Amino acid sequence: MSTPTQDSAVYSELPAGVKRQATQLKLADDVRDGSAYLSSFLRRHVAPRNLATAAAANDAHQVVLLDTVVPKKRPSSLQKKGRRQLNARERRGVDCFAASTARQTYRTHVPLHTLWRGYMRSLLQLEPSRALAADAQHRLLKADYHGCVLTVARSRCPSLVGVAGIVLQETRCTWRLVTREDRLVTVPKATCVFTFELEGHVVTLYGKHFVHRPADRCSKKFKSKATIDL
Amino acid sequence: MVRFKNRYFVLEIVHPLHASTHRSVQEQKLTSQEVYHSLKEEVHKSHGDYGSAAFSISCNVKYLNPYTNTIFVRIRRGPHRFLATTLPFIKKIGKQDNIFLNTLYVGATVRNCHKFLRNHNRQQLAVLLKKITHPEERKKLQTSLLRACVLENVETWNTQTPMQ
Amino acid sequence: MYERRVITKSEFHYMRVSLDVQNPAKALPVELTNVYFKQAVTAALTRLFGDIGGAMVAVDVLKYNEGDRSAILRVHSHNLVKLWSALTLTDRYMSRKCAFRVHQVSPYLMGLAVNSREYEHT
Amino acid sequence: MAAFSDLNILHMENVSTKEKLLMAIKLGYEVVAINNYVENVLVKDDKGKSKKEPSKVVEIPAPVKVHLTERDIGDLKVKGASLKQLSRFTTVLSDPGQWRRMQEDDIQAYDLLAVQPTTEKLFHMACTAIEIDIITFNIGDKLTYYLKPAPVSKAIERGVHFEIVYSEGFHSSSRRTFIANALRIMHVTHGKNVIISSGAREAMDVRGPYDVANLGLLIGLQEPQSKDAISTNSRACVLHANTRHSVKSVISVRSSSELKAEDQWTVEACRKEASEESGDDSSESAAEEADSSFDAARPESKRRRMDGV
Repeated sequence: MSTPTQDSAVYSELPAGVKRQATQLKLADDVRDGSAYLSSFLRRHVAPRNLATAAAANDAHQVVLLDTVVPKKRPSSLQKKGRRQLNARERRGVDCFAASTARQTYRTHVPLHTLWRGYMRSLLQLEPSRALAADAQHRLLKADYHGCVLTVARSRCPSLVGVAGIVLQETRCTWRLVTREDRLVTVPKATCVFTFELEGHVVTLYGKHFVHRPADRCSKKFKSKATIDL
Repeated sequence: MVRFKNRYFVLEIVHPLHASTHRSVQEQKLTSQEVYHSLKEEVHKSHGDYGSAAFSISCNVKYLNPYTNTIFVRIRRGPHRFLATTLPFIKKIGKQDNIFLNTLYVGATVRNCHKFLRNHNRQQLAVLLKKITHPEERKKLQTSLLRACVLENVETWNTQTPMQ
Repeated sequence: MYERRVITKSEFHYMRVSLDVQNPAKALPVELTNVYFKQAVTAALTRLFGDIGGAMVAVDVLKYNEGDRSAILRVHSHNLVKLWSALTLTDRYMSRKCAFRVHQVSPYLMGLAVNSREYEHT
Repeated sequence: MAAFSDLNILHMENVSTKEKLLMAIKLGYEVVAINNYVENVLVKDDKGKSKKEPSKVVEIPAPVKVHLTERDIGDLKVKGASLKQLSRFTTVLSDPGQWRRMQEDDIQAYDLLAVQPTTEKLFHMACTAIEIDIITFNIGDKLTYYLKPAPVSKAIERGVHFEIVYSEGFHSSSRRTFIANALRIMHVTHGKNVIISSGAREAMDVRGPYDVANLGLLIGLQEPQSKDAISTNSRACVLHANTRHSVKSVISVRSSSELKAEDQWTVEACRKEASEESGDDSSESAAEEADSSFDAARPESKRRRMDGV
């Protein structure tokens, strides 16, 4: 508030009632001078510990936030909208495909295969003599096949027949195998029938009905289809 | 796409011997089962097992009017050729023999057949009018003919049964 | 409803047919001459397609070999299906169980000269 | 067009099935199913026996396997084909309880399962619910229910096939109803998923594959459909049976002993791994040597016919 004398043309006198109230509150002389009112106001509303900053800020005409506000956290790249998977751009950033296109040798993945064999043995409680239990077969549906030695037994594309190798990666529509000649082969699932052997059990896998992402396969409820034809 | 195409035969039983005198209705009582079986028998005689098999699954007698001796047969397109070829050879229907079946109209929809039947019956009325000499019956006939013409333009054929 | 759509526009079809009798050793009540064979064929037709239907199918027995009861039949192309199914559906002739075996069907008589299925390239 | 097949050679006590089989082979069929027809799977205890006493279980005959010598399959060998013999089980479905009985092992041991429903509701159940391959009809006499298009289209989508038995058409009494029922089936399925088979009671009842295809034309199937009725549809039916034995039509597990000689190559890669893994400590050379032999095997397997199984 500016002093009344200079621009009384702009400001008119305070009405009589307000002036009388001001004298009762013993504020008569402070009312005209804003700064006193402001410091008393600050003393009443601002917590003692940041009274100094409030006063300083007032001199420099800055905005002071009075109530305590939690600063909004900038969401990190992974927690955006609660998404669990990476989107395509992030996946390229993580470059998870690069590992499989590099020079792969069969020998380096044999331990992976033995690991997979152990995993399968425990998963299915395998005994060569006893036939595979029914529920064990269902577990086969949801098992992980990275590291398994898959062979293409039958296929619509004759050149794929006979391709065999250790599974490096399983995508929704293909298997990536590294063959014995250290060649990386991407075999489509939909047109092939795969076989592998586990302690005396030959398992035939009909690719046509296996076209799911490994993650989905665990949660997916399999419905039996009409035919297992190629 | 029309699933089944049908053919509707409007047949008239003609009694050559007693065409003129008025036969008593009870004597020549006909039921649609009787008609169906005699038709099927005839088709079997002329078209064998295959003909009667195809006929039996696709044909039914829809309407029978003993007074005007008209029969209304629905049969699916295809096997209808079997019925068409056997009609001329039919001499016996149910208990009546020494008759023959005159095909009045073959239509693809019930509606057309009904329309034809209505016009046909009205013409029969006109023919009867000439023959009847008894004054009292003549007057009754004229009133019904007049009523038929008046209703001509009112398309109410489904409520009004064809003239007796 | 049951014609056979074939590209060749030939008017006739020729069939090589033989009659298999149950135990051939036992002689038939009457020796099967071509007249009886033709009568067997027409009986089959009238049994399945009746008087009118059967009569419509005109069948000619071109050649008949009494030894193995085989014959060559000629029929109009659009009646082939009717004749062939009539032959297939017969199971009895002169109260003896029998079956018509259709070996070959072709729109040309020459086609019956050699049977590609039994041909052995020596 | 797949191999000609007749999926219904009736096995009867008095008549020798082998004779029928020989006739079928002579006529050119390459896939044959020998059909055990059991009227009733559950014994109807009409005397109202007490529940405690177990109802007498109907003895299901084991699948029939006819031993054929090389000479018998002679004329198939000439064409480079070989006879594939399957076993099939057929029963009349008169109440839903029978399906539970059919799920037991002695019936599941059969390759093909066929069922003959008697009422509308059971026909609907056979089409949509239960795991069977073929739905047959008592085609000799009048059908006791209507064939609705809804369950039929569901059955077609599920890969279940409808069977027309043509040997019923021979006896003059049942021929007319045979043709009528066949026409009715054809109208409702539009010729899809239809198999025509003999159901032969005697050796003379079997007809040649081309004759049967012509019968298909008689009842109104299209030209390719009637050819399929005796070849491709039957193959699809047999595959549908294999699907039933597999786990959710995704995986099927067999013991290694069952593997046929020519299929050994499919599991060679694993076997090589297994042997290598067990001989882990073996020197590097062993692995090298294993590699070379594997390569030798692979090109040869590449010429493996596409249809290995």
